[in-house]
Formats: sequence, structure tokens, C-alpha cells
Amino acid sequence: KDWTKATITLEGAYAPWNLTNADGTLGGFEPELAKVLCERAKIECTLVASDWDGMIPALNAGKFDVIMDALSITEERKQVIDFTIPYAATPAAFATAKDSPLAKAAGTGSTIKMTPGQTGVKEIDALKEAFKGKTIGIQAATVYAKFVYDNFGDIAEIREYKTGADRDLDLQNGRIDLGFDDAVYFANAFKTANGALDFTGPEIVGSIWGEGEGLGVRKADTDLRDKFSEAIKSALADGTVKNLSMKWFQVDVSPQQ
Amino acid sequence: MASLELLGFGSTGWGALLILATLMTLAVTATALAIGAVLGAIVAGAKLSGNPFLVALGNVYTTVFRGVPELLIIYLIYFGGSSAVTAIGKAMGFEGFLGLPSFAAGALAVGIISGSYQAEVFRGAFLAISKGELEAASAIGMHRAMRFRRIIMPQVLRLAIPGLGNVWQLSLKDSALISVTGLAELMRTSQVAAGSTRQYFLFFIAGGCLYLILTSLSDRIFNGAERRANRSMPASAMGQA
Amino acid sequence: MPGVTRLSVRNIRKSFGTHEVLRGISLDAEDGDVISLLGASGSGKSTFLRCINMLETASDGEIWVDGEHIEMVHKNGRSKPASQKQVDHIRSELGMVFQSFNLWSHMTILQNVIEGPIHVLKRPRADCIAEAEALLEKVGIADKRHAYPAHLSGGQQQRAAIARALAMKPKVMLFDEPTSALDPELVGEVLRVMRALAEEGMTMLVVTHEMSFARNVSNRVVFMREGLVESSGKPDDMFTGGATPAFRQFIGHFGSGQ
Amino acid sequence: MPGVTRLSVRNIRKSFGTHEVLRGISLDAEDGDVISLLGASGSGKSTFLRCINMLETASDGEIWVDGEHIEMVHKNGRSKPASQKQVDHIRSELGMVFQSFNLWSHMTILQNVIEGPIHVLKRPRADCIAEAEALLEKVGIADKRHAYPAHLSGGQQQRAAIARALAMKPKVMLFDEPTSALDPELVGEVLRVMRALAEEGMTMLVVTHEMSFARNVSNRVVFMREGLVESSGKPDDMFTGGATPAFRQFIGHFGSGQ
Amino acid sequence: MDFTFLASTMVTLLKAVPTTLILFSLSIFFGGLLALVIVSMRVSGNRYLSGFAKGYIFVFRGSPLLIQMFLVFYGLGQFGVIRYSFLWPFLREPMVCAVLSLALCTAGYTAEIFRGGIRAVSPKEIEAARSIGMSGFLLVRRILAPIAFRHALPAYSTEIVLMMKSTALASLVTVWEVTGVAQRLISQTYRTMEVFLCAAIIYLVLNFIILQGMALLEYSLSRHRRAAPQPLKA
Ligand SMILES: Nc1ncnc2c1ncn2[C@@H]1O[C@H](COP(=O)(O)OP(=O)(O)OP(=O)(O)O)[C@@H](O)[C@H]1O
Ligand SMILES: Nc1ncnc2c1ncn2[C@@H]1O[C@H](COP(=O)(O)OP(=O)(O)OP(=O)(O)O)[C@@H](O)[C@H]1O
Ligand SMILES: [Mg+2]
Ligand SMILES: [Mg+2]
Repeated sequence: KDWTKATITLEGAYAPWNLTNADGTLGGFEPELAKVLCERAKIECTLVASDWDGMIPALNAGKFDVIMDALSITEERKQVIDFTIPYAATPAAFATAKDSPLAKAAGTGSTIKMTPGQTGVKEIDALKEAFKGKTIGIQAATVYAKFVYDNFGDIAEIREYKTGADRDLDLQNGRIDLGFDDAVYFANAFKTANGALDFTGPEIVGSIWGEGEGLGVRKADTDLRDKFSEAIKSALADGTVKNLSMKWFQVDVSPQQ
Repeated sequence: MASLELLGFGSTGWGALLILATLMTLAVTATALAIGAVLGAIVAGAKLSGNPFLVALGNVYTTVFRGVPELLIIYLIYFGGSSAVTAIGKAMGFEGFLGLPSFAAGALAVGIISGSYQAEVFRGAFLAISKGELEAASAIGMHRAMRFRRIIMPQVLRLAIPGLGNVWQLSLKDSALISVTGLAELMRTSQVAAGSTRQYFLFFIAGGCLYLILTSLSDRIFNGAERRANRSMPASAMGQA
Repeated sequence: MPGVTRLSVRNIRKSFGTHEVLRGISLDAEDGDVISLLGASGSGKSTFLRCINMLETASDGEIWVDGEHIEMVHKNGRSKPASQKQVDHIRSELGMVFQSFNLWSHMTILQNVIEGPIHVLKRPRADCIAEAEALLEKVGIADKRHAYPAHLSGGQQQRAAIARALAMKPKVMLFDEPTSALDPELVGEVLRVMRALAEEGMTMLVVTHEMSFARNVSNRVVFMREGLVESSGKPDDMFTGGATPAFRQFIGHFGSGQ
Repeated sequence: MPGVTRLSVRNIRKSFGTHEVLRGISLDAEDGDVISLLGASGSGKSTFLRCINMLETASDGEIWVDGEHIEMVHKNGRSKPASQKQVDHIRSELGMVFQSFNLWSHMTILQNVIEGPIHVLKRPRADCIAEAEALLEKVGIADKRHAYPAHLSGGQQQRAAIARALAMKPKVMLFDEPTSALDPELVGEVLRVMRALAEEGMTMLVVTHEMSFARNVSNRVVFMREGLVESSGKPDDMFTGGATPAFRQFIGHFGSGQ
Repeated sequence: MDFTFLASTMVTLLKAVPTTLILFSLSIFFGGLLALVIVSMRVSGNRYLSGFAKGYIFVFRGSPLLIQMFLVFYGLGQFGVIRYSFLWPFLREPMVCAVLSLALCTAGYTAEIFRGGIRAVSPKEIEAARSIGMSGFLLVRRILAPIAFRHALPAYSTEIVLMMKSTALASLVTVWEVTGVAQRLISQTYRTMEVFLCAAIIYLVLNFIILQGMALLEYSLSRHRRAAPQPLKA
């Protein structure tokens, strides 16, 4: 198939990755990046908003051609769809209320690097000591959920939320003690929490989170995947991704090799 | 207050989108109710037919679509329907995707659910028609079709109005679940606005209020229709606690 | 034209399950006949009227309405009318007035009355309305013509039901206990209307518990007992002297309240 | 103990809106009195009975039941009973039998009869059942005690309603047209029960259209007209000779059907 | 069809059935109690009580449960008064909040259904009760409530089934019942149709059992309406 046109879907409600403006148009990091990528791939793109829950089945049903929704590249997802190379890779971290006894836990401000399945990391063991008997909130069915279950499942109570935003509200309400998620997402969420929340413990980076966030396409559309992968490569190379990232996240999320 | 500005109609206000979404909810619910009316009438007819096969079929329909959570039915129709349409398209030689648009899939799903409730409403209304009045129609020589048109239909419609009001109310709220298809109806727009601005309570309360406005408007319409249809009923039989 | 046979019933039988309700009833009504049908509760009076206008299908027997024979087919031991068309036609020639009125609740009184003439007889609307208004005048409820049945008293509803039946210009009127649902005040109104009809020469078959009507208005009394005609005759003969013991006991019962 | 005043009513008035239905009615019933209350439809008979047992609140007047005065309070131009407790107590001493039976549809006949004695009078269940069965025997429907009201004929229902009222051992029984909803076959059954009660000396106030009952069973006839007692007296005096013109016209009306 | 997948899905979903049933039975129970309070206010004849009940019914019947649940769970905790009150240890629990919002919602519907039942009680049967000296609570308990409940039963069965289906929303507040677990399974396996088909079967069976139970109850409560037994018939 000759790709001159493609439909890209995103949720439109996951600020600042992607969001909807009051006039109904889409904005945020991903829509602006998409514009650049499409230009470079010489594809005429249409952006449509759709619900997160049905996104991957709908892609495979053919409702649209590309998913661009902070979609982490994981083994499970690779079974059903294909990914481009990543255009972003973000660290993850714990968050808690500023006035909580858990604030400023050991390692706060530092960064540790982890690989999949890695155990015996001393920073994590220190956290386990501090978080014993506490309640940790995560978004269901994410790579972060798996990490928390693997490392804290035996010492803390884990509560799964449908969305990160719900979890943040409960963190403010005091129903849970800690949250664990994408640090970039958190940094943005803290702004609307009126300074009540903050990071605690070290930032965690590395291949443990997979390769990062990439565009999802149907397995059959390898040519489309390759076109976008090329475009991403060039956008990373000339710093376009970094610029957009600084604009929307105030940090650089471009994947580091 | 900055938060109230978010609900306004200015460049940063979501007022216009919310109003549009309310109209979308109204449109999708009305379409669903119309689809449901057709299905409901057919299913009610089957259940009243006396033919054991049709009766069983009607029972299966009403049991399944009232017994399975609406969300599941919407998913099954949204994805299942799309796959089916695409498969049919392929078989007929069309390339690519021919999926159901969100509006059609949503209205169809809620319509099918609403049909199972409307079938019971119509059946109840039919059974409430006085047997004597039907006999009186036979006794002056009306044939089946005429009896249906002149005596049964007008009374079924009248007797069904309160029940249809309830079904409308149910469908209105079922339509909130269509948000999973990405259709920009009231529920989804509230969620998107909440997620984009991070003003969750503001937009959920605003959404709830808009639903209440829809409810009270439709209540008024159905009450009016009921009053009109009940002109022929004694005043004392109505509105008494 | 006295002497024309309007209704002729031969040997009608009817069973519900194993219970034989009518066990062979015959009856002839000529033009202008007013026949009172008496009998205890459960003796089969209503069932008999319902068989005549085919609301029930008789298991056996023959019926002629105004000389026309109602064709039946018998199949697998069950009978049914040969042609629904004929049934509809016959029914339009038989006026039926039900004990419980059965006016159509969604139509005004006038609409009730013109419904049959317009839609079954397919006559011009304007004519029907004019005739209906005259009929309502005759039964004394012309002022109620735009009211709905539920807003009328029992006696008024019963008279509307009579007007509705008359509007079809039937050859024969069948009345099933036309006054028993009415309180004593209203009985008079309805009986007055029926008396007037009798005087105009309408052929009528009336199931009634009103002895005064049977005695003073009808020209024949048929007494039914357990699905059979126990006795019948002129009212004077039946009510004085010539009555069978069963009939005497029956009317004795009615007389006991006085 | 003849001569004891069971019920005494003084100058009862009752209006609905601007329509004054009862315009000052007084009446005394002594032990064993059987009073027939006659009058045209709308003359206020039912309203009068309903005022006596407080289903309606009289606008004015005094009531004594078995010597106990019903206390009323008047406030803002409206009257109401001073104590719900007294009302409940008075009602348990007055048996009311409604025209339309009003049996409780969700209880069997026996349950209907024992309901009041057990739950209002708080008497032992076993005693109540024994007495109820005797009562049902007396009114002749003992075999139906485990049936539900909907499965009984009108006459049986009416007798069950009488048994239910009697089970409360009331001082006075009030009957509101106890036979008018019944077909002629069933009237006899119910009247027989009432006659037996009268013979046992029960004090009864009976609204009725049955002249034979008024004449042969009751010992006083009260004729109401437009909310007033038009005339009253011994049945023999009333029905022969001594009747006022209005009463004569009234019974003429009832007599016309025969 | 991949039967091993279907079987393992079924097992996963069945593990969530107890949660669904707990949500369901607790909210029906408390919703029923609350409905009794609301309906007594509604028919009390007191202008303020009945106005309050009307408002309650309007709000809880008129807005989507999803919004109600969100506001109860995430909204109540925003108020310091509640967070520092004795209620917080209860409201802190997701299950309590889920049951609370389900019960609040069904109470609105159930109150209307009960009111319909009360309206259907013949005023004459009430008068008959008054005329033997019943009043107040005795009258309600012995005559009004049994008849009204019987009348309300068909509509109430429908409401109960709607309630069973409404528990599907509780995963919004982190109570992972059958539908929530199904959705989580889908976001792990992306096999929408198979997972939802399994969930649909579970709900269908649960609702079928409930409806059969209600029909049985209705049957046993309507002896007085059925045709009289006819022992003499052959
Ligand atoms: N549809 C039916 N199915 C079974 N039995 C019936 C049916 N209709 C009538 N019957 C029975 O037939 C018998 C005669 O009934 P019918 O109504 O003709 O009596 P009736 O003489 O009109 O009595 P009434 O004076 O009470 O109206 C009764 O025993 C009745 O139970
Ligand atoms: N609740 C009410 N509201 C208004 N008017 C009423 C009410 N109850 C009775 N009336 C009026 O009071 C008058 C007397 O009614 P009541 O029922 O006492 O008459 P009655 O003598 O019992 O007549 P009947 O013999 O028809 O039963 C009637 O005109 C009636 O319309
Ligand atoms: Mg009959
Ligand atoms: Mg009366």
C-alpha cells in the first residue's frame, strides 16, 4: 500500500502528552511532534481522539492507522501490534504528599538505572524498609504496575486505579500514601495539586521500562512503521524532539541510548 | 474565579463544547430510542404472537439484552460490529476499513438495549387494553388489521408513555457509556475537559448538572404527553398519592 | 314487514373443555320480535349471545342472520368460520350491547358512535356524524357527545353503547344484561331507551334480570336452564299460570326482595 | 339489657367544599335496635355512616359510642379528633361492612377475620382462630376459610366481610348497602345472615335499598333527604298510611321494577 | 476459538464474582432501607419532607451513576470536615464508597417504585383497616406494606437487575469486580471479544438466577391472585 494518508489517534485527555483545547482542537507534546513526523514522512495525517480503553482493538479493527498516546513499547503489546523506534523515554518515580512522613525518602533527588528483572538494588531495599505497611497507588495494567508488584508486593498494600488522575486525587485525599508513575507525568500533575504533592525516593531509569514510548501500528503495515521510524530518527537527530519536550515537559524526554 | 471561566464561552471556556456535547447526547439517545422502538415493537409482537418459537426468541432477546451490562454490549457491538462490517466489505470486494462510525455503533448498541426494555413496555401496554373493548370492535365487524390500527395502536401508545419515559431516562444514562467509542457526547467531553485542564470536580459537576437539565426537560415533555394522552381518563384516576 | 325471519338458530352446542355449556338451543326471531332471555347465573345466556355473533365458535349447529347462512368448516374435530369476511359482515348486521359497555376509552362518545359506520361500513363521514348526533339525541346524551367514556355515569355509558350499536343499523340487536351493572337510578333511563326501540319495531334479543322488562316490553320469554331452553312463551302465559315449576321457582326468587 | 344507648348522634353536619351534605342529623340506637337508613342516591347516607366511625370528620356535632364521647378539637375552622388513640378504640367498637366488601386481598378469609382481634385487640391467636371459625360457620362459609377473597363469589365475600366485622365484637354494626353490589342470587344469602344477627339482638344501622329488609327486619326506619332526616318511625307506620309524600314517592320508585 | 484462553479468562473473572456479589447485596440492602426512608418522606404529606425526597429522587435518578460515584469517592475527601471526622475511617475504604454511591443511587429509583406500589393499594382496603381501629405503623405493617410490596415486585426485580449491572462501574473507585477485571485483562491481552464474552456469560447467569428467584418470590406472594385450585378437575 502506498501511504500518502494516515489517521493517528490519541486520547486528547492526557496532559501534557496530548490534550484538548477549549475550542476542541488537540494540543500538547504529541500532536506537535506528529505534525513534524508526518511532514518528514510525506504523509497527510489526520488526528482523531478516541478512548484509551479501546485503542488497540480499534487499531486492529482498522478504525485508524497509528496510535500516538504515550504508548510504552512492551513485549505483551508487541504480540498484537508493531512499534516504531521510541520517540520518548521517561524515568519513573514515587510521589507522596509534601507533609507526609514518607516525603524525602532515602535517595530523593538521585537517579538509579535498572534492567528488567533486576533484584537486590540497595536503593530499592532502602525504600522497602520505609514503605512497609503503606498503601501504593498505581495505574492498572502499566509497566509501572508490574514493577511495584514485583518489588513492593510483599511489604505494601497495592491499589490499582483506572487512570493516573484518579490516583493523584486519592493521594491528595490521603486514601493512599504513595503513588508510582511516569515522572514527567507526575511533574505536570503536581502543578495542579497546588504544591501538595512531591517526589520521594530516587528516579528510576533504564531498560526496565522497555525501550520507551513509540508509535503503534498494525503488524501488517511494516512500510508505514518504517516511514515513521525514519522520521523519528531524523527528528531526534536534529533536536526537534528535545525542543518540543523542553516546551511541554520542561525536561528532555528523548531516549538516551 | 478562574474555574468558572473554564465553563464560559470565551477562548479558554469549554461552554460551547459542553453544549455541543449535550446536543450530541440528545441526538444519540433520540436515535437509540427510535431504533429501540422498532426493535421493541417487533420483539413485543413476537412475544405476544403465541407462536412458541417466536415467543422463545423474544424471551432470549429481552433476557440477554437486559441481563448483560450495557458497557459490554456497547463494546461487543462497537468492535464486533466493525469487524463484521469490514468482513462483509471484504467479501464484496471493498478494500480496507468500513467500520461503524462511533455515532452509529453507539446509537445501535443503546438502541438494542433500549429495545429490550421497550418490548416489555409495549407488551404491558397491550395486555392492559380492556378485552371488552376488543370484543366490542369485533362485534361491529372490524377485521384484524382495522382493530389493530383503530383500537389497539392508539391505546398502546397512550398506555406506553409512562414506561417510555423511564426507558428514555435509562437510555440517556446508557448513552454516557458510549464515551468508550470516542464519540464526543456529554460524558466523554466532561472527561476530556477534566483531563486536559485537571479540573476534575468542576467538569464532573458541570456534566452532572447538564444531565439533570436534560432529565428535567424530558420529564416535562413526557408528563405533557401523558396529560394529553390521558384526556380521556377520569381526572381522579391521575396524580393521586 | 312483520313475518320476515331476522335470526334463526338451530341446535347450537358449545363446550368449554369437557363442560358442555349449551346443549342444543334453537330460536327464531322475526322482524319486531323482542325476546327476553332469562335464566340463572351460569345457565349459558351470555355464551349463547356470544355464539350468535361468533365471539365464541359454536361446536355444532346452524345460524342464519337475515336469511344468510353462516358457513362453518369442521376440521380435526374443531369448527371455525369458513370465511372471516363473512363473519365481519354478519357481525356488522348484529348490534351487540355488552353488560360492561366496552366503550373505546380513547375516543369521545361521538367518535365511538361513528367509528363503525365510517370504517367498517365505509360511509361518508358527514352523514355518519349527522346520524350519530340524532341517535345520541334519541338516547338522551347528545350533550355528552364530546366527552370521553370515563367521564360519563354508568347509565350514560350504557346508552352510548346502545347508540354505538344502533349506528351500524343492525338487523338484530343483542343485549347482554344491559342494566345489571347500573344502580337502580340508572336502570330506568336505559329501560326507557329499550322500550322506545321495541316500539319502533327493532328485533331484539335481551338477556335480562329485569322482570318488569321481560313482562311488559318483550313479546316472548325464553327461560334457559343448564344449557337448554327449559320453557318459552308469551310473557302473560309464562308469568301467570302457564309457568313450569322451575320457572316459577326462578321468578319467585326474584320476587322475594319485594 | 335493652334500654342501654349504644350509639347517640347529635346534630351532625358535614360539608365538602361549599356543598353541605349533612345538615344536622341526630339519631339514637339502643341495644338491639335495627335501624334502616333509606334515601335517594346522594342524600348523604354513606357520608353519615362514615362520619360515625370517623372515616370522615364531621364539621359539627357530637357522637357517643356506648356512652363514650368522641372528643374533637376545632382549630382554624377545621375539626379533627383530639386523639388518634380514642379514634382507633371507638372504631374497634363499631363494625363497618362496606358495600364493596373491601376484604384484604393478600390474606385468606380466615386471616382477614383474625387480623383485627390479634393485632388491634391483641388477643391470643388460638382464641381468635377458634372464634373466627365459629363465625365463618355461622355465616355459612367455613369451608372457604383458606381461600383468598378473589376466589369467592360476591355473596361469599360480603359474608366474610360481615364475619370480619363481627370478630371485633363490636357494640354497633354499620352496614353500607350490604347487598347492592350483589346479583339477585346472592342478596338472599347476605340478608339471611343479617336477619339472624338482628334476632340475636345486635345493634345495627343499615343503609339499604332492600325494602323487604327495611320493612320486615328492622324496628325503625329513617328516611334521609338532602342531608336531613325527612321522617322516621316504625316500619309499619312508615310503609302503610303514616308515610310522608316524599317517602311515598321514594318507595314508589323502588316498587316500580316489580 | 482458543479454549485454553477462554478457560483461563473465565477462571480469572470468576475470582471477581464474590466482589461483585458483595457490592450487589450490600447496596441492595442499604439502598432498600434508604428507599423506605425516602418514600416515607415522599408520601408523608409534609411539604418540606416531601420536597426534599422529590429533590433527592430527581438528582439521583437524573444523573449518571459514574458521575455520582466519582464525586462521592474522590469528591468527599476534598473536604477537610469529612477527612478529619469520625466518618473518614469508613469513607477511606473504597468498598464503603462504592456501596455508598450504589445505595444512594438505587434508593432514588427504589423509592419511586415503592411509591408506585403504595399508590396501587386500594384506598378501600385501607379504609377497611381503619374501620376496625388500625392506624399508624400497625396499618402500614399489616396492610399497606404487604400489598404495596407485592405490587412493586415486578418493577423492583428490574431495578435489582439494573443494580447488578451497575456494580460494573465500581472499578472506577478501585473495587475490582468482574467488569473491571475484564477490562484490566483486555489491556493486558488485547483480546476484547473473548474476555467480554466470558464476562457477559457470567452476568447473564447471575441475573438469570436473580430473576428466577424474584419470580419465585412473586409466585409465592400472589397466591391470592392465581386462579383458585380446582381439585375436582380430572
Ligand atoms: N371462556 C370460558 N371458558 C370456560 N368456561 C366458560 C367460559 N365462558 C363461560 N364459561 C362457563 O360457561 C357457563 C355459562 O356461562 P355464561 O357466561 O354463558 O352464563 P350466564 O348465563 O351468562 O350467567 P350470568 O347470568 O352469570 O352472566 C358457566 O359455567 C361458565 O363458567
Ligand atoms: N369525598 C367527597 N368529596 C366531595 N363530595 C363528596 C364526597 N363524598 C361524597 N360527596 C358528595 O356528598 C353527597 C352525598 O354522598 P353519599 O355518598 O353520602 O350519598 P349516598 O346517600 O350514600 O348515595 P348512594 O345511595 O348513591 O350511595 C353526594 O352529592 C356526593 O357527591
Ligand atoms: Mg352472562
Ligand atoms: Mg352510598
